[in-house]
Amino acid sequence: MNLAAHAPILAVAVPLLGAFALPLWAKLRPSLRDLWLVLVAGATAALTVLVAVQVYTVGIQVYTLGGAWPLDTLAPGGFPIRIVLAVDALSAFMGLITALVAVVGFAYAWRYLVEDEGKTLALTLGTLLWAGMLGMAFTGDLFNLFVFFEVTSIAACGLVGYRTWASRGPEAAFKTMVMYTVGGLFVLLAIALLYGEYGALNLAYLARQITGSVVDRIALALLLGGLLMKAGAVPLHMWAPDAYGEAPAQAVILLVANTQISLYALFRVLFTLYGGVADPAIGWLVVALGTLTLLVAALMAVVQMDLGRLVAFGAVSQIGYMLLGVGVGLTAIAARPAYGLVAIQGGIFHMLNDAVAIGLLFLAVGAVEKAAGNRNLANLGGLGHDLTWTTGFFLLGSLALAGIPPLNGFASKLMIYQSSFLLSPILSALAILASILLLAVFVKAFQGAFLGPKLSQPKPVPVPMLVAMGVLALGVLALGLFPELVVRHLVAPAADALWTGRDLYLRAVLGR
Amino acid sequence: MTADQVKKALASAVPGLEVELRPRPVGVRTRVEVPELWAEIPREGLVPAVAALKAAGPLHISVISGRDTGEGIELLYHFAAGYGTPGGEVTVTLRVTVSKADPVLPSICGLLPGSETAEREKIEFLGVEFTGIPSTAHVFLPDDFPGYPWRKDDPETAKLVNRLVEWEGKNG
Amino acid sequence: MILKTLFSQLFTKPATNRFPAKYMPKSVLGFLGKVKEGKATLVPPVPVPPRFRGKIAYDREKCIGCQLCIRVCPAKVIEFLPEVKKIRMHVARCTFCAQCVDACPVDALAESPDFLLSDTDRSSAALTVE
Amino acid sequence: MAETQNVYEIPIGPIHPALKEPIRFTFRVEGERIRGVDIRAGFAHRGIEFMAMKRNLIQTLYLSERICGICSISHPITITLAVERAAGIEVPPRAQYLRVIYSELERIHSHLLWAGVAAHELGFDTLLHLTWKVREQVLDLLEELSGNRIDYALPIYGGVRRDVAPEQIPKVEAMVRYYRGLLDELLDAFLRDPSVEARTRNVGILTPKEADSLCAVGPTARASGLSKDVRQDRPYLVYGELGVKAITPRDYGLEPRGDVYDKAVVRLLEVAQSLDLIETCLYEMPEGEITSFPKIPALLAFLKKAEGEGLGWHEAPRGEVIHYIRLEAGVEEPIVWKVKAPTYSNLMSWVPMFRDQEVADIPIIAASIDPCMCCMDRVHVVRDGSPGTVLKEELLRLSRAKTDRVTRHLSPVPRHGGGL
Amino acid sequence: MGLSSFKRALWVFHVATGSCNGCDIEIVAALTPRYDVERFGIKLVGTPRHADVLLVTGPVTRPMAERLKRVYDQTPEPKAVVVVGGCGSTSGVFYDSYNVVGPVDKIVPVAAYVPGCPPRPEAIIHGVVTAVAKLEQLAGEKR
Amino acid sequence: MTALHLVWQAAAVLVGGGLLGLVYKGFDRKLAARMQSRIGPPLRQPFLDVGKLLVKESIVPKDAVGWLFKAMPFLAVIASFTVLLYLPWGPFPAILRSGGDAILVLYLLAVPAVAMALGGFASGSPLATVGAQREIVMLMSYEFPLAVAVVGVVWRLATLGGGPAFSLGAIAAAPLWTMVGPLGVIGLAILAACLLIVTPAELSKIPFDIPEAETEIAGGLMVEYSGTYLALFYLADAAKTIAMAALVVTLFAPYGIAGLLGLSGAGGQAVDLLFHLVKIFVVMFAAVTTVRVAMARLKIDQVARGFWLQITAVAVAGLVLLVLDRMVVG
Ligand code: SF4
Ligand code: SF4
Ligand code: SF4
Ligand code: SF4
Ligand code: SF4
Ligand code: SF4
Ligand code: SF4
Ligand code: SF4
Repeated sequence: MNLAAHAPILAVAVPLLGAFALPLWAKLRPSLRDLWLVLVAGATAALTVLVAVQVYTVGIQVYTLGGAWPLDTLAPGGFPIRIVLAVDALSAFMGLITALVAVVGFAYAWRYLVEDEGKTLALTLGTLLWAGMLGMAFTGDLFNLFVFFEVTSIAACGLVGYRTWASRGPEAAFKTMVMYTVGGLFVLLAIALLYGEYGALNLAYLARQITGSVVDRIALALLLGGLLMKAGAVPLHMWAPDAYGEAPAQAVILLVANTQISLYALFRVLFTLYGGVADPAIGWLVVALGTLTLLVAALMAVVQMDLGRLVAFGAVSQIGYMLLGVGVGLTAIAARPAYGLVAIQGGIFHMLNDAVAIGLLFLAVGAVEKAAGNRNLANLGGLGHDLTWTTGFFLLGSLALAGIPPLNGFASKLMIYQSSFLLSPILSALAILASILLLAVFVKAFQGAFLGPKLSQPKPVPVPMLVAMGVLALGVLALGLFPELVVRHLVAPAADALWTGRDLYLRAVLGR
Repeated sequence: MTADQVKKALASAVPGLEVELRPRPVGVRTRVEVPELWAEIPREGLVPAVAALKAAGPLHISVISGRDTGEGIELLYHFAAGYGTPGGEVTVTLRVTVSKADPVLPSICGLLPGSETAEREKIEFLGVEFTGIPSTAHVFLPDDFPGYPWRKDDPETAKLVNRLVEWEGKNG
Repeated sequence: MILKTLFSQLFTKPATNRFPAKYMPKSVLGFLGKVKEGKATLVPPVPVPPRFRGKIAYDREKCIGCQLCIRVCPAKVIEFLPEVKKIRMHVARCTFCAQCVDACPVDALAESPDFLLSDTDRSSAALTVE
Repeated sequence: MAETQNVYEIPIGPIHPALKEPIRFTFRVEGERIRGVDIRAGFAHRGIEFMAMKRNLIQTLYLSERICGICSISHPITITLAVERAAGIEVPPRAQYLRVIYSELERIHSHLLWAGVAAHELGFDTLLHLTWKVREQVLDLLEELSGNRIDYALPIYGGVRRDVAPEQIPKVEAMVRYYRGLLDELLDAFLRDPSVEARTRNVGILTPKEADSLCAVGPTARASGLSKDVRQDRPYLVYGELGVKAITPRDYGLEPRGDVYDKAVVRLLEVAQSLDLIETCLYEMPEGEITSFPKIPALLAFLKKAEGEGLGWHEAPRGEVIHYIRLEAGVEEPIVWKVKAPTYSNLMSWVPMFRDQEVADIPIIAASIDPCMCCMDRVHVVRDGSPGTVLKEELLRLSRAKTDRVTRHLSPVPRHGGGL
Repeated sequence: MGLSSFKRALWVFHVATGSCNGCDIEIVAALTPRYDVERFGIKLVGTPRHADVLLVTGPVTRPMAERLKRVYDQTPEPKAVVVVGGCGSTSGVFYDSYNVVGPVDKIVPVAAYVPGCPPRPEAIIHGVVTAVAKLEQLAGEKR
Repeated sequence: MTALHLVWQAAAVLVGGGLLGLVYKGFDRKLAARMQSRIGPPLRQPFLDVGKLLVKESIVPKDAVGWLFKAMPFLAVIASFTVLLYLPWGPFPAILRSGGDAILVLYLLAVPAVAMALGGFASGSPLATVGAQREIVMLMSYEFPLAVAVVGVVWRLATLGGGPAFSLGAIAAAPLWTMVGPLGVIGLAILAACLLIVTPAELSKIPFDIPEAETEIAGGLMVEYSGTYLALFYLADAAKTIAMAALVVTLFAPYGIAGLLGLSGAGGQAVDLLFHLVKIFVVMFAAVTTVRVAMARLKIDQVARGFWLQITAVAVAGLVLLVLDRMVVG
């Protein structure tokens, strides 16, 4: 069996199956569980990288499970479960993000989670979530997209709510569940509509067929709604701060990646599925939602007193930037491809930057909570005297998130500003404003927690947590210092995949 | 307000009170006499007297002076009755003496909130007490100041005095 | 409008008196040396009026040792020298009220226009009048 | 943060760069608003009344001058009035006029000084420079007349120590002319400047009722519309016949609000009033002696024999000064000397003035009564009594709350806007 | 650089330790147009941390003594104290008070005294110059 | 351009910019003094001040988070000097150029403010904390009008097809005033005015010196800084002043006069550079010196409200005019 050929499906299957085996190992011995996790995570990460390398060097990878050919799914009465994977540069890019986040998260969790507080469950759910995300990124058909969507939903809600002793955990999980379920229903409904119309679920096939009829539009609206809900875009963001606030830190960064995967799915739908019937109005809608998201979330961050919630709003705000970038691309790409492409690249690049920077922040918040015992800004202060590294990481993350050069946030935001202002100068002004607001908020929060006179003696932060944060911090610096390399080699192909690469994708899947 | 009005008010409040008028001539071309009233008043009479003064017209307390007479503590309440009447203010001084054994007076802050600083000052400098004063915190001296500087029988304050004259004692 | 005032002042001579020099010299001692040699000039302070109450001048010869000045001095400036029946003034203590001048029956004391009295030692010879 | 905000205490004082004496405020602050204040003076307390009990009256006179260098005429004049009353000394007419002239010169210098300091508290240093530049003129004249720029050593029991010599009269006239010419520019700079108005209007309000019940004096009371002025109400020297009228914002055509702005109005108009008084006195002043005791030994002997008690009062630039003195025969020292400075009366007016104001307004409100002590600029974190008890966390939290308030102000979303 | 720029950029912090305001207002007057000490690079600052020179006025009352000491300690080296006014130099008229513990040189080392009550602004300038001259002399001796 | 060449030029700009900043500070103080009828310090006073601060003891207070406290002055200096590298200098293009240098400059200008705020926070003193809070609120207040002004100009230029987007070089090369219609001219004028109002705020000068308000919080942010660290902030402020004024000039008055005078070659460049410096000086004099001597300090919420409501409205109005102009003129 050719590993490379099967890598896409293995990348999804290994964590999926690995996750289910985790509790069994844990029953025997926690250390065995940890070993197993290392194996699973290592294998998954390696597989993801392998897929990415293949995609970036060779081209789109198509894989069909349960059939010889993607379109077989059309054949009635065939094998009922048929998983079609179609991995292009964007999918691979997303896969890399999830791998990074998951590996860092697990490393962090090693000493962050407490054994008798559901550590096994958390790790299991995390692995499951990872699997779901990879599935969403790699899948080539709508129904599987929905299935993986649900997998991530369940895993995510579990992660938010498993700490039943935290009074607000289950509540937040419930809230999240409601939103996810509604989102899932939207998506399912859309799929049903499309299936009803075209009798197919394969993305590429549908993309060829799609006419832009009224039903198509309704389906699009439903997809938009469902995926935006999951991505946590304003005004459907209400679950996010609660969820981020209640889930353990390593899970939060997975949740963040999950919102990005949902965005990915949205972009897939918008460009690949509906690319042929693209309508600037949709682009404008995305732009408007993006601007709204980045601004409102930044403003809401201003009033937070809980460090976790504050960072959460920062995270929501970043979703806005991605939407803005890609939305501008969607609007402009037909008329002015050069700018459109920059915009899309900006949006996609920002996903990576966001994952790194906000991930760093969430991990730092987790460290604070671990060390000081709480996250309320009113009760924190002076941690910088002892937690030197965490202090530095939080500051670095804040500055990166706010887009202070030469950190990574700036690189991608700049691309977004540069392109969005052509659509309307006020857009970039607002985007800059939101960044500055975030900067102010984060600096304020930073001082509240870390500076000032020492209030109490915090516990030291375990080394593995510091290492995990250190990796992300290095990412912040590296991505900020050498954005060109990253854009050229990783982001540009991913962005191309959405627009210029659309035909390639269709042909790769459909064979013509 | 005229001196007579004030006198009447005082007399009605404290029956039998002797009020001395000490007219004060002022001016060069047109001499006028500014009325100054002085009265010695028992401490029970203080509050009624102030109330009567207040009822008679706008009342202002300038300050409370005080001294250690040896046997007791004498406080002088300096008021301006008819405050803010052009040319028509009457200066009223009420003299209250309390014994050192029982240096307690009623506070007049209830009637005249502006007297708080003056009363508080007397607490720290003369060691008297006021019943009903809103705050007894020191104004000028540290809270832990050991003595009462204006008392003659206060050894503590004298101990704090440094005679800062560098040449003294060097020569003759 | 204040801007008018400001701009007009921009173009008029400043109200500043340049005592003792326009700017701080590179070396104060050097500057003072130059002044002594006549190579530089010291800008005088704003002139004091005729009866300025500066350092008290003492005419030892006239003094009869009556100690009246000591009685009125509020600041314990004046020390009596009983052996010689003269006084010594510790100028650093002085409030320059010139009450001693008024009190002295024989005009042994007088106001002087001298007011640049700074010193690094408060009981230096310059600040002791005998 | 919840709406049930804690009330914090911030103590402020007592050292600060600009000028004046130290004092300490303890503010009770809720969020960003001041809810109450406690005031501690005494950092500059030198026990002057105590020291006086060990000094003869002439020495005491110069001690009184050093109660405060700004009112270095007011306190000496008041103590001389009290002693003269107690000892039964007549003051020659010319000396009475001269005392008025000196007092009014002091008022001019003091009010200009205040204007500059107030401007400085507002961060408007140019106005500080401008007013203090023109203030030099009156200081020059005072130096000319008294022999010193500050601490004039002019009043003496029984009269004054120095006359206005004929050759000095043109200088006085020149000064009066100078300030008359400048008055409009000064009013312009202070009262018609939008940035000054933005910082002073409706800030630190003292209502007439509060001013009355708290016994406020001087411009502080007059800015609230109370027509109170010792010179007008309780004549002394020759003020009775000079027809002094208390100045309120009404004289500027404004309904008094008792805010900082009104206090500036009153003080600036009083400069003009003082100019008029000086001019009148200069021309009406009769020739004659300037003191009833030209010889100091005679004065000392007389005072030693004197017996009695007396009050002296005076409208200092900041308001009513009153001294009580008691003399006994055969004793050179005063038996009792009680000094009441205007700030003493105005201290309590701060309480309503600070209430519900913002922390940023503290300096200008404190300065508005022209205190002789106002160390608010250094936030001094000391709990009552025990210097050094650090309450920094509280202050930190407070300042955070402040930012929150300001930003919340800006933010269109309610707090906890994230609820489902 | 050293002393040469140090003395031409003196930043001063004013500490009132129970003065009568006389000296304090003359210090402010020294800043204003007639005297304008900014000519010499002298600047009044709001915190002892920025200060090179402490201008101390007043006879040092009991509560201010400890604070004066603290301000002195907070001031970074090199620094100099200039006492403005007779009462700060010697306690002046306040020589027998229960609340005065001065004069200033009892609490912190003093580089120059400016007698006067209050000294004219020019005398204050002269005082600062005297302090500078003293520094120069010391530096010269060291060399 | 060789790397060596680049280094040489960068060094020239950095050193020149720093010196120039101090010289301008000297002028600022001198002229302010003259307006206040004083002689004022000698022009070289800022140099003396910095020299003095460098020989002073640099204290790190007990309550401070030491490394942050020490690092922030350096960050402020680096950021404000980096701005200088991205600005065109009259006839000479910027040393560093990249597509988005206008935005980069916007951000870099915010960095010293953030550094100061962080330094203030890190010093652990309540006064500094209050000052830093105020600095942050200020930053939030003025940044939007600033962004609108810069973005507006850049956008209009891009719509007219001038050069790469967000490039200061392109803006400097193509003064907009003559390219837009009458509406555009009004819009530009409004944006220029907004930028002039933002300038003193960005530089924390009166009436916006709230974070340092000496009479309120005794130096605020800077209370605990001394010696070398203070000198670094001082330098950063000097460089930032230049940078801000140069930004205004570049955006709104990038004209040279060599052409008018019929000069070319090295002489023309020299004249233009000089003229550029003069323009910077004029901006600084108008927006910083004059304003700071003619106004009282405002309160933080007055400033916040003013910028968020009035100034933002005005700036947006200017932008709208530019947009309208685009519709009319194309
Ligand atoms: S001038 Fe005054 S203080 Fe000085 S010695 Fe004479 S009496 Fe004493
Ligand atoms: S008063 Fe005159 S004569 Fe008498 S001791 Fe003094 S100086 Fe000598
Ligand atoms: S006047 Fe009275 S209260 Fe004031 S300092 Fe002197 S003794 Fe103290
Ligand atoms: S405020 Fe005035 S009266 Fe009170 S201590 Fe100071 S100088 Fe004396
Ligand atoms: S009111 Fe103030 S300035 Fe006037 S004498 Fe009293 S303490 Fe001095
Ligand atoms: S109150 Fe302010 S101005 Fe007055 S002495 Fe204190 S610090 Fe200085
Ligand atoms: S330590 Fe206290 S007394 Fe000293 S300057 Fe600071 S705030 Fe003032
Ligand atoms: S030296 Fe004189 S003027 Fe100066 S503070 Fe002391 S008493 Fe006042």
